[in-house]
Amino acid sequence: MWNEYSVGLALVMISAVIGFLALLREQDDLHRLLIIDLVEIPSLAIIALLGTDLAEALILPGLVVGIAELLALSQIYVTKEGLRKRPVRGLHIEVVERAHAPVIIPALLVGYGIVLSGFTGGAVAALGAIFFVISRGSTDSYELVEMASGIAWAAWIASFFVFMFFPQYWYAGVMGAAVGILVKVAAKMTLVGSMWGEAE
Amino acid sequence: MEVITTQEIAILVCAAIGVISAVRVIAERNTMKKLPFLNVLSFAIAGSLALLLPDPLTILAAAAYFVGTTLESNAIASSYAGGPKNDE
Amino acid sequence: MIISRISRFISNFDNLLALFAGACAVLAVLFVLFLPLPYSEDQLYPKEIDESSPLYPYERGGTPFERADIHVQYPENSPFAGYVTAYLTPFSLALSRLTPHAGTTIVAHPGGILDEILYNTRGLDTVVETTILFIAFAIGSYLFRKGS
Amino acid sequence: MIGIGGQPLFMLPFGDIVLYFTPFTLTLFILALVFTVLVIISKPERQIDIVFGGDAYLAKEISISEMKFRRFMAIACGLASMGAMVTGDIFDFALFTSLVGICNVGIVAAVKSRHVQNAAYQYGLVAMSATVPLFAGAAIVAATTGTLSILELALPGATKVPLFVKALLTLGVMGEGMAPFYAAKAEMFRAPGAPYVIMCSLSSLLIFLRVIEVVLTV
Amino acid sequence: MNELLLGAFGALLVLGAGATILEHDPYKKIISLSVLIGGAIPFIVDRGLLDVATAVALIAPLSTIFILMAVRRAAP
Amino acid sequence: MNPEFVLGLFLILAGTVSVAFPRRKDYITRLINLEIPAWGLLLLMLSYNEALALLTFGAVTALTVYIFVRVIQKREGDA
Repeated sequence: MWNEYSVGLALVMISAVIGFLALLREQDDLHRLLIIDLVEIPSLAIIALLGTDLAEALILPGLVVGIAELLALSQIYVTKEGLRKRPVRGLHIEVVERAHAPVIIPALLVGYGIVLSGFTGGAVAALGAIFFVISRGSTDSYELVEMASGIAWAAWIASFFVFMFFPQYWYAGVMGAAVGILVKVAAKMTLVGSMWGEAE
Repeated sequence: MEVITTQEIAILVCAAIGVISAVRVIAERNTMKKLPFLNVLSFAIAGSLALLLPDPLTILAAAAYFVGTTLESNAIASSYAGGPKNDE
Repeated sequence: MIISRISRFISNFDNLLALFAGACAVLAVLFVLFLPLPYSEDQLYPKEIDESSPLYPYERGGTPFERADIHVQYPENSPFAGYVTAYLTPFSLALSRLTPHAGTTIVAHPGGILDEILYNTRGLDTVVETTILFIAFAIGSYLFRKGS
Repeated sequence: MIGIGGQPLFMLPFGDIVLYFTPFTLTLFILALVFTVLVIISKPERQIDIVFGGDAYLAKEISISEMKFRRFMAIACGLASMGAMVTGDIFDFALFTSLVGICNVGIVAAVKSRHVQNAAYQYGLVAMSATVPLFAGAAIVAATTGTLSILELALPGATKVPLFVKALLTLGVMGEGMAPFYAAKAEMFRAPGAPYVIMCSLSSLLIFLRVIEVVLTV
Repeated sequence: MNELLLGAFGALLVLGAGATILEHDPYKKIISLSVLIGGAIPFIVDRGLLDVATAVALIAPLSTIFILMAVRRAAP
Repeated sequence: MNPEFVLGLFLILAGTVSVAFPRRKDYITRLINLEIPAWGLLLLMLSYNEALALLTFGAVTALTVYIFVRVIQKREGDA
């Protein structure tokens, strides 16, 4: 009866208990946010213990939900503590600023992300774009990127309806969904990068 | 005792160097003196990566790992050397 | 009175998170005590690993533009399930001939079992989940630009 | 199908996720729909502070953008509760519930008062930690029974979901639907915009009623 | 992967994790963390997931560099 | 139970303890310690061959670190 699943579940649940106990004792608001990011890991691990393809299809939404809520809450924290006007130092490391690495690595990551497409590609491409943005100064095409993300979202919804109501055109659905989600996730996460400093 | 091929000897040597350098990294108390051992570690790991699977793509993975750790340790060194001074 | 103390404790919303975390911790401890759980062998979307395939670890059978056999919950609701799983774009086909170690890149490229699950058979999950991202980003962006 | 929901009247299949309308879920769905329409057409209330001890009163100035944003969040919250009412899949229900949670945070967080924003932050923390028991519960349901569909789980011969997994799901929904606790603090209602704040309470009530149905059915 | 190699890379993982937990100084913690990463990447390569290994090996340093941006502020 | 599974669970447990009750309680310590359970989860996913989830998790963890760094800089920066 004590198969691999139950052993893993027991240990992961114990680590969730430890995380929740720390959350119980913590008073500082930012520490609380860090610990909540910690307790997300046991929940993802419980999904991963499922071990089928379905597990993977459940992990991806779980990951995106986690980072989305974290994004909203961190901005609420900054607003609530009145820290919006505070300047934030960028990256001042000579190796990163002067060398070619900040150009090559983002180029590789963005290219690879476009090849991957879907959620994974969106996250990888956004990581590359953020690294480029913070090592080379900020962008100012805020509205444009936001609009691209909105159009991509509409493309994804259209592909969903293609899958549901015209399943014989599944090929168009796959292509639309892959490109739509790629652009959407990448654009949203890149905007996080341009939100680094303060509003204009 | 099964026969050990040359390639296995090479990879075992790489892994042993990796473990020794990891111990040295952790035992060293001075942050700046840790970094050379970290470089040795990443050499050893990249070498054993390249020997683990005989495939052209493995070389790419090992190269990516080596580039990544070099960038990382350079960033640590530069940040450690220049970081606190800029604040004054 | 104990009730008024409880209500005062609850009405201070700094304490509610501690209350909820305590409840979660207690429930998780009880959960650990009531293990082990049986693992059902009859799973949806099972995976079998074929290490020799160039699509490893995502070899799920089928040839492009033919239907692959996957175990979905309601086969009658998605009559074209299986086509996306088997599909390989020209790029991924070339990649699979080039090297046997790039299965993840191939499956992440359009077509493949995860695209089948995420876009076709369980597409509503993905709709909700991108909506969560959209809403959360709308909150962050609104506060960033127009906050107090 | 036996259960407090009654026989499904009709189903709307989206692949593996089947939306089903029983008399119970249909009632809740119509409730959410009516309230969403109400939010769309209603004009937000204008809050008036009466200066104590005198005749003067002043209407609080609320910016148009704040009202628009809160209305948008309230509509999204209504749509999310409509989805949560009728979905027939446990993981999908968990996702809809967390969407309700984040929309409630949005409704509250747009108010430009530090106290209200602190409440929104604390509630957001609870909502975020509530995703842990929700998703964990859904994953354990899939592992122990091999399916996520509520309709399959409700069949007489199906494997029963363990009791503690049901408790995990309920606890998660309680965490996401904790907004009324925060609204109970008078400060929240003093924040202007009545129909939007009531949307918080209504959606919490609805998802709570729905999770009771789910837990009793599976 | 044979037992000796497994022991070596497992030792790297455990040593790195232990040192990361026990150190006080943020720089020393980050250096120990890269020992941990060095122990983890061979496991991915050994499974034959070479594209994933390449991507993870490129992503992990970015995460460290992001942390370094915050460490600068905390340094005395 | 393959070695990745055991090592991953060990890292998750050890990392969780180290984040929950760190030696020095400040933001940076917790942020760095958060990487340990993240690598543990990565190994756990690897033991089930969930390569795509692993790749996404790596990228999303780096983005998470970025978001936290921004907030911590604002919190600890001088006014």
